[in-house]
Amino acid sequence: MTISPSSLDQVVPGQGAMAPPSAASGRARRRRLRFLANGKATTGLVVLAGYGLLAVIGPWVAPYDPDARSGDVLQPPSGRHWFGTTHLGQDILSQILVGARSVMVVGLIAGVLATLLSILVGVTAGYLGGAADEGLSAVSNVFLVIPALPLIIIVTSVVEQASDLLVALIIGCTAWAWGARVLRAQTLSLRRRDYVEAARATGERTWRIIGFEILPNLTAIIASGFVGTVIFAVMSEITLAFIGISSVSSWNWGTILFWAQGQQALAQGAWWWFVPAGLAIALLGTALALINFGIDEFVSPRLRTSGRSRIRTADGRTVRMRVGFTPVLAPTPAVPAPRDGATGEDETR
Amino acid sequence: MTLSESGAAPAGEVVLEAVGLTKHFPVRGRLRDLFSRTPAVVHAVDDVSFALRRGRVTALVGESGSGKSTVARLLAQLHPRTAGDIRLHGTSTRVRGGRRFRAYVRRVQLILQDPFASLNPVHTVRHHLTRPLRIHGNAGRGGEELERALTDLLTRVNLTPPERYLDAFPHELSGGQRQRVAIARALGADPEVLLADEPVSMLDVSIRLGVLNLLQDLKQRLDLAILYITHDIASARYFADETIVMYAGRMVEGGDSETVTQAPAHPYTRLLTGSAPDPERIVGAVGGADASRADRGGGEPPSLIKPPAGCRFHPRCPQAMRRCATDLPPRLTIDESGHWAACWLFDAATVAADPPGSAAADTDSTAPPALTGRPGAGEAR
Amino acid sequence: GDSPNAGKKNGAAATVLNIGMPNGPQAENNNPFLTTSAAASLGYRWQIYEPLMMWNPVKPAEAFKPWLATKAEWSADYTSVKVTVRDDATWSDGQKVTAEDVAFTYELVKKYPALNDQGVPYTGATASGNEVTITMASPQFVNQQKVLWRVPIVPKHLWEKIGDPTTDPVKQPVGSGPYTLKSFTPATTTLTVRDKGYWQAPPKVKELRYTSYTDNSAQTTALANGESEWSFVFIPNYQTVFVAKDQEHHKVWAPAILGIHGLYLNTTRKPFDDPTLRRAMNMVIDRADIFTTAEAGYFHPEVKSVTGLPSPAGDSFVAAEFKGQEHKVDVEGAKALLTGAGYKLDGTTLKDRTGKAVTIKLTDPAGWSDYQTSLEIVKDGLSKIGIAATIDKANQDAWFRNVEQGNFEGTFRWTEGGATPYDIYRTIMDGRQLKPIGTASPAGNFGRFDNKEATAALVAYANATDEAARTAALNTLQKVFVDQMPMIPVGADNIGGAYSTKNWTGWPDDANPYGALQPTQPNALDVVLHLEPAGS
Amino acid sequence: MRFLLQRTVFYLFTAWAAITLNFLIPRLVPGDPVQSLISRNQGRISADAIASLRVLFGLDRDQSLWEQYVDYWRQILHGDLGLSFTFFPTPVSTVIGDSLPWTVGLVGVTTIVSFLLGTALGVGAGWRRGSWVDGLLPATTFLSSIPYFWLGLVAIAVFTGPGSFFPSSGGYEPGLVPAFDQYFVPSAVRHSVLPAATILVSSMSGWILSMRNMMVTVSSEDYITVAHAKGLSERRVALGYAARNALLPNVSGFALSLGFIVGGTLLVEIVFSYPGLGYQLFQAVGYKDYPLMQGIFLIITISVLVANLLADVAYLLLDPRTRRS
Amino acid sequence: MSDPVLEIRGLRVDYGLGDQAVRAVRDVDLTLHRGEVLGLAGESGSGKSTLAYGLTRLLPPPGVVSGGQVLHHRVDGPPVDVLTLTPAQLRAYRWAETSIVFQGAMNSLNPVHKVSTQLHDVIRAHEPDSTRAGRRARARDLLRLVGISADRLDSYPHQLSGGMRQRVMIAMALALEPQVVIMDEPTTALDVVMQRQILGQLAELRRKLGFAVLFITHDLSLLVEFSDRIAIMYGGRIVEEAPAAQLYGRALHPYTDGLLHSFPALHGPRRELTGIPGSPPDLRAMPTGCAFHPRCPRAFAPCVGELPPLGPPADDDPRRAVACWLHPAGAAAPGRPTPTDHP
Ligand SMILES: Nc1ncnc2c1ncn2[C@@H]1O[C@H](COP(=O)(O)OP(=O)(O)OP(=O)(O)O)[C@@H](O)[C@H]1O
Ligand SMILES: Nc1ncnc2c1ncn2[C@@H]1O[C@H](COP(=O)(O)OP(=O)(O)OP(=O)(O)O)[C@@H](O)[C@H]1O
Ligand SMILES: [Mg+2]
Ligand SMILES: [Mg+2]
Ligand code: NI
Repeated sequence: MTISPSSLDQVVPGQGAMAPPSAASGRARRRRLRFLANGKATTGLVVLAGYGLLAVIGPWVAPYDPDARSGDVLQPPSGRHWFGTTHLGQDILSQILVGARSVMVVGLIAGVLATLLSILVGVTAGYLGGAADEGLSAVSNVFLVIPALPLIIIVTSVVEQASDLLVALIIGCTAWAWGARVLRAQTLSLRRRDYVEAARATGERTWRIIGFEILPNLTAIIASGFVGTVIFAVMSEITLAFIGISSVSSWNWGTILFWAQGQQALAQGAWWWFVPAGLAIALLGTALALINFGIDEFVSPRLRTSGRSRIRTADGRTVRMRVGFTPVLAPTPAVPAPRDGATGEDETR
Repeated sequence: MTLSESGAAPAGEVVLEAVGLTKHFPVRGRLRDLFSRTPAVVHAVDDVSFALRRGRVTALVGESGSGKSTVARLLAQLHPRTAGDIRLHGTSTRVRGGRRFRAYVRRVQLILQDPFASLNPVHTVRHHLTRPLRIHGNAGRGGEELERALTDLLTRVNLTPPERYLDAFPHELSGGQRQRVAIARALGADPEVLLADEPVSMLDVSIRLGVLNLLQDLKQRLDLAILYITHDIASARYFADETIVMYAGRMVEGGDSETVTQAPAHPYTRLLTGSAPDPERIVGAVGGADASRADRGGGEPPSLIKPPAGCRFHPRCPQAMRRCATDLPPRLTIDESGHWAACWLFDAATVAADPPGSAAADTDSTAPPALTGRPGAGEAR
Repeated sequence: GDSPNAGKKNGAAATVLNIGMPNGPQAENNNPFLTTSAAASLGYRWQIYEPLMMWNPVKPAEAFKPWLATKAEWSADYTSVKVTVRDDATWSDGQKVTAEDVAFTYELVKKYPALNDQGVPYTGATASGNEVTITMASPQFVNQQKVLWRVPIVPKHLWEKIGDPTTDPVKQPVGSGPYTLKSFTPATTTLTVRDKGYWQAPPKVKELRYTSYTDNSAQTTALANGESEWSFVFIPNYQTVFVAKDQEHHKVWAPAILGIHGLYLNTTRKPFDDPTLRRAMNMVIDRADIFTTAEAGYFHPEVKSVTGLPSPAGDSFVAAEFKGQEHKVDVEGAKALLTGAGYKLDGTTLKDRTGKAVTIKLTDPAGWSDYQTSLEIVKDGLSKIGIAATIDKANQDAWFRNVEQGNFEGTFRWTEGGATPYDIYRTIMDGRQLKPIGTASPAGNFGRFDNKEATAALVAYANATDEAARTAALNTLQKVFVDQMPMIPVGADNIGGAYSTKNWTGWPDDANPYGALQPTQPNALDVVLHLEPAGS
Repeated sequence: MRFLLQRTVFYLFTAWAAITLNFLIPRLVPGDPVQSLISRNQGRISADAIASLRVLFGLDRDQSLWEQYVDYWRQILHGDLGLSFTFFPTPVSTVIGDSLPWTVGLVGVTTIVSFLLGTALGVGAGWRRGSWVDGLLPATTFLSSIPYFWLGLVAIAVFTGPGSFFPSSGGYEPGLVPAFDQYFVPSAVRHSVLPAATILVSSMSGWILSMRNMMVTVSSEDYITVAHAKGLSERRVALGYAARNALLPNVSGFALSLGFIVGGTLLVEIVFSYPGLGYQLFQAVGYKDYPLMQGIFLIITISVLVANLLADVAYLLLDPRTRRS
Repeated sequence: MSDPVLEIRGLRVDYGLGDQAVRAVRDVDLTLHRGEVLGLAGESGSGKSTLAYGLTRLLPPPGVVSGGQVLHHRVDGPPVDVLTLTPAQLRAYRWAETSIVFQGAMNSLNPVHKVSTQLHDVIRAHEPDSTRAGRRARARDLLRLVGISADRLDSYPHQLSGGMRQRVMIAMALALEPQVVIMDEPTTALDVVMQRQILGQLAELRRKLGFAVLFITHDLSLLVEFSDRIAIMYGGRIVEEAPAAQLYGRALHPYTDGLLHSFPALHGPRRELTGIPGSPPDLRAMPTGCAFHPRCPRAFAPCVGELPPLGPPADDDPRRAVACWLHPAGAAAPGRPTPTDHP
């Protein structure tokens, strides 16, 4: 047993330390909470929660009806209209607030759907192997090959009235292939793991093996896949609205940008029309990416920043934790005359 | 803790039997293999036959990659076999999944080789032990009975107090503890046969002894049939009733443990016993390691994709005869106790026709330069 | 060096005119008959190929100006026209333009329906001497410009060798116009002026550069920073975005033509089958607001006349009884009208005679932002008389299908345009196009307006042989339109453009509206011929 | 080799399925190219013209879906992609040929640069965790979360304008003819700077992140510790050992992204009016230009598949372990 | 006894910092003499590997060396303290003076580089002016030294068997003829035949080249056979140290004694195996006094309260050392005042 377990595909919680079993439950709890100790993840979660809140209460807190026209045409941000107004005098803040729901709904539904599909296809293919694998891999390859955005454009144009839900479904149905591929590869490597074999030898049923032995070990990949799909879905929805394709009647941030672009807001100098929606999207994306960091570092012990990477030693030096050059903390005493044999220093610490 | 003498245990009823068991793994060929007729395979296990009896421990020893684990997995029906038969109480079984597979694994349980890999890192000990109990209907009714069954299992493998371990995750356990959880899991199914694949290879000697004592105890109390796979021949001597030696996918020698380890017949077994570290040998010798003791390894293990014809050991065998290179030696009985070896040396006619060692490889050219040979260390005893 | 780009400096003033269109990358195709060709899409086909006569859509009632033909004489029933081909024109390869060429061109269009992009039912064209007689299956009074102004005349000696003129990209176009093709790239087409042989005084512009920008905003940016000197594109807030960038030189001129945009109402849906309700709705829709807010104050010139005819193009057609009658927003009047007709305004909700609240679903494709804005304004207006409108941002294909099949309540859409108001009224009221709901009527009457009088008047107008009959028919049409309001007119199509006088002057404008200012119209040739270097 | 054969069959099957889908999907869409043409020219194409256009596009022939499918395959096998509707009668191959070089030039170069730069930064960030390069990560994540088009539009608003070095649109200066000369090349380069920067900024962080994670993972491998133990120079350990191995998983991602180059970065091309394939695809979808759509889909399909194959081969070459029999 | 080549004094190695730290190696003193094989054995998790990594400063985070000295005595020149070297000095020191063979050869060799590349790398790093041809010749010699034919130079690690890989690692460890070779369980994954083959070669090479070996394993029988001296670790400390034969003949520390009674012997009469009762100590919450006392069959009062120092037992061979109150050192005796605490 060496102390650095190593294999590329090992994304499972660490092993190596033989901690006292008595602390087991406490450690497990800590392990769960560790996710929150990660600053990046917490930031991401807080921001995401903010967006979630907006999605729920946005329409109520919006100061104006986002459609309502007013006399303040194309006004820069002011006390009355924090984010300014459109060429019709609509309040942009209200549009952003009201639009959050659609964005969140589409993002989450598409994310969930795509994740489920990718698990279904990828894990099944990877676990079953053989003809089923070849078939399912081919299907996901085909979906991978078809350019997603044009496909979404085409499919949304088939239906007359694309609701948020439908857009989410379409995005979800087209965005799973990559995840399925990754999951398949990972499942393939998990499938021959000894603990899966052991579960089989215990007599577990196939679905239980997939659901309880393999899936939990794919959490990191699934979670980051989910986050990735949500970002993709949000971007797709916004893009569809921006290029004027989707027939979603409700407000979303893409719609705002569509109007801004149609009215050439930037050329008109109406930066306030563009900037809030863009920043809202970027912030949402960043929040999701930060959560992604957190998940990675949470599940993969190697990515975890182990405490501080710089440490201050007793004599005031700063040393860095790094592979290959273990830091020496205590000041080394002056070199005593070399002696043969061992001495019995019996300090207790 | 004592490891009792066990050589005298009566031969029980045959529970599980391997007959001509063969496993070939297909391998990805190279460019040139495309044009050859036969697809390349690893001859992991060829024509292996033995029986596991109630209340007896059978040890399987041999070099790395000789197919020991594969035999265990075949017996547990984790791999489909290429040829041969597995008989449970005399009836041939071939199950791939489903109800019949579960019925089979209830009776035959496998402990996998690597205790660090065979427990799912995301599950607690409780989960690992509850599953076999539930699957095989030993969980009883209600939470209380289950709890009792769990406590019982842990107590049986000496993980006490049980509540300290029930909710631990595998990474919170030491190697020995993990191994014992794996054993407890196998016992949860209440099997008749235990296939234990190198259950102690990674542990230090004291922990190792604890695990072996546990198995010994189970064998005696529950009348289990145990297959004990190991590299540690000395432990096979102490722990197993019967020992089988494998080399390059084939069985080369078998018999009573004490006989096989103390009077090895097959040249490979002699090499093996001769190579095993033995402190008794040097005690009293002029301190330090004696390089001249290093036994000749006789080159590299053979390729299992293109195994040598005849006896698979012949390219390394110091006593090889011409026949060894062409004819596969059958099991040749050595004495009435059931000791046998698959080696032409024990065929009187062959030895008469062709003196042993006449076809042996030129050891000096294959052996590393710095070594001097000490052939057949085992013979001396 | 010998590179094609050698010596090419952008902005070498007074020799080059930069024309832009927001049409995306082009493929090399100079076939003047194909709407899909780069030549048509960017409009340079008219700089190479010329029509027989020049017509001014800004003043549609004006006489045609002779061009390749010196004279055109229609038969009384407008089923044939005899044109006299000018004898001093030559093709750019030096050959003379003859009546044979003209007859060949019309025969070509007749022979290949795919080339007949105006859909005129030609029956033949025969040349004799310098005269050509073109015959048509039906009276073409309303389509005169399609026959004389819209057909590019091509040289017979080259085109008779073309195997399939419907798929030939005509890589080396030879026409009678003042320019020849110099180079083509997907983004830019360059034409240079012919060195000799043009039948008029050659244009001052030595080189025309047609650049195709990918979209409106790119085109607008190019206009604003002077990269483009002439284009036709919708510029929101054009004062700020374009004109203000160079107050002195940047100009926009957007004259109306006889083609309008407005709110079609489905006259089969209750309660919109009631003309009173439709008239009341008309009274509350603020056309001026739509003009300034949705159309940036220029793009779809406001239709002021109650008859739906734009000004000034349609002025001469307005019936005496409606002369000077302009649309005004009149909420109180509308309320009175409705109350008088049995409607009840219940607080903020209008109830029809059966007591049902009047609501309307307005629909237009999501991407058409000016229409969408217009709908917002319509919605606002309707709410003033208690009609709750919802706006549906439809998918474009679905919208097309639904409008043609009559599956809508209200929608903003255009009418066809032409030389007379006939096309406008035909699109709105033609009983011949009346199809049941669910069956497509691509050519018009989307609102399923069923009025015998109007249909009869349309037939009479197209087939009349004298001016009096036409006037009578047109007056009937206007009266039916005003009474029934099957569609609420809002703005007219414009045939103008944005341009810069920095390097070139002489553009048509209100003071001198000698032609349309769209680079893709045949008038573009006339415009280029009018241009003078600035400051000269 | 059986492996290669198997892969080939697999790829052929995928190609068949994808091409068939490419054929089917556009046909499921309501509306037709004529209508789209009319809507593009609101009111300026008369209803009478519809008939002529239908004849022109050959839509008047009544063919069953199956006949069309057979025709389609016949055409593909003859290397004929048909005639584009939007640019009728220009062959689809010409349209693609006109725009492909632009996309490959812009997106190809930026993809490669983005990969190289991102990987280099990722190596730095992963090797020295907690250093300034590592600190860059949240910032790059933020940049990559901004929609392409928004970044592009803002870039246009901020950086272009009269007298600016950066042109706001197009692939080269109007009036120039594509040629390798001292007028055209600098112009093309100048026009590509902003779009390229946009793509670079938004795509690089992906590479940084994955490379960093791989570096961190690989850094704890035993052979890295051994490399340190051997006293190799920092550079050699970081590049020859850690980065070399960490690169492997990224290679297939890179190969795949090369395949997606052809699809272009649609929105960047739209925003910058860049004459590339992505823009054409967008137009084709909008105008129901089936032949062009199918043609572009075909090119994308083939290039993704080829890239996939390349990824397999590259892996085979770079990772000796997969070369094993 | 010959000169010391590596002197470890009071080495302390922790995982983590502050209260969370696991003190895996505690005040270890150990001396490796020129040319000897020093075996290190002990319980799983007693800190053997940590010691090996710590003294070469190769411990990955969160490992830190929290104190002590590792003195390396050069053949010429003054001793250096490895713990004070700068990274650059450390790089130059490593491999040239001390090389390491780890347990998993598969993981120790970079899978994507050829064996030759990896051999060349190490030579070039320390001898920048060596020529290509020179390096190649040296690499050939090295492989031949460990009994691998030179045509395997251009193989990738995965093309070699486990035993060959392990021998390649040994060849690489000897490439610069270092004074000290540290081996952490180099043969655990191999079968006994292969193990003997490799150790035989190693012994031969040591005789030729004269390097010293720190050999870590838990296979006691192997250790007894192969090493000159043996040190036994328990709970992060060395508890006993003695010449191999003496240790095997008579263990002083009860833990060592337990170990020796835990492994079965292949040859000779069957004997009783007694094992060690109880379970390993928790490094975060070590028992007071002698860490072994809760499991010790012979524990008595002082064992609970005070840590026994490691030293030559008063009543025995001075070459031995043991930390047990049963065998008090010459100077030390139970009841000695408590020593000073670390800050
Ligand atoms: N799934 C598999 N596919 C291909 N080859 C395999 C597979 N499993 C085992 N082998 C090969 O079969 C041979 C026997 O392997 P096995 O694991 O049974 O050996 P072993 O005797 O258990 O070795 P060890 O003592 O090292 O555990 C080896 O050459 C191995 O590479
Ligand atoms: N990253 C870590 N964090 C905390 N504790 C650790 C870590 N790595 C190792 N340890 C602990 O340090 C102690 C010493 O480990 P080490 O690997 O040195 O033991 P060892 O003597 O080599 O054991 P083995 O014989 O099993 O290899 C162990 O108890 C282990 O639990
Ligand atoms: Mg095994
Ligand atoms: Mg260790
Ligand atoms: Ni319009």
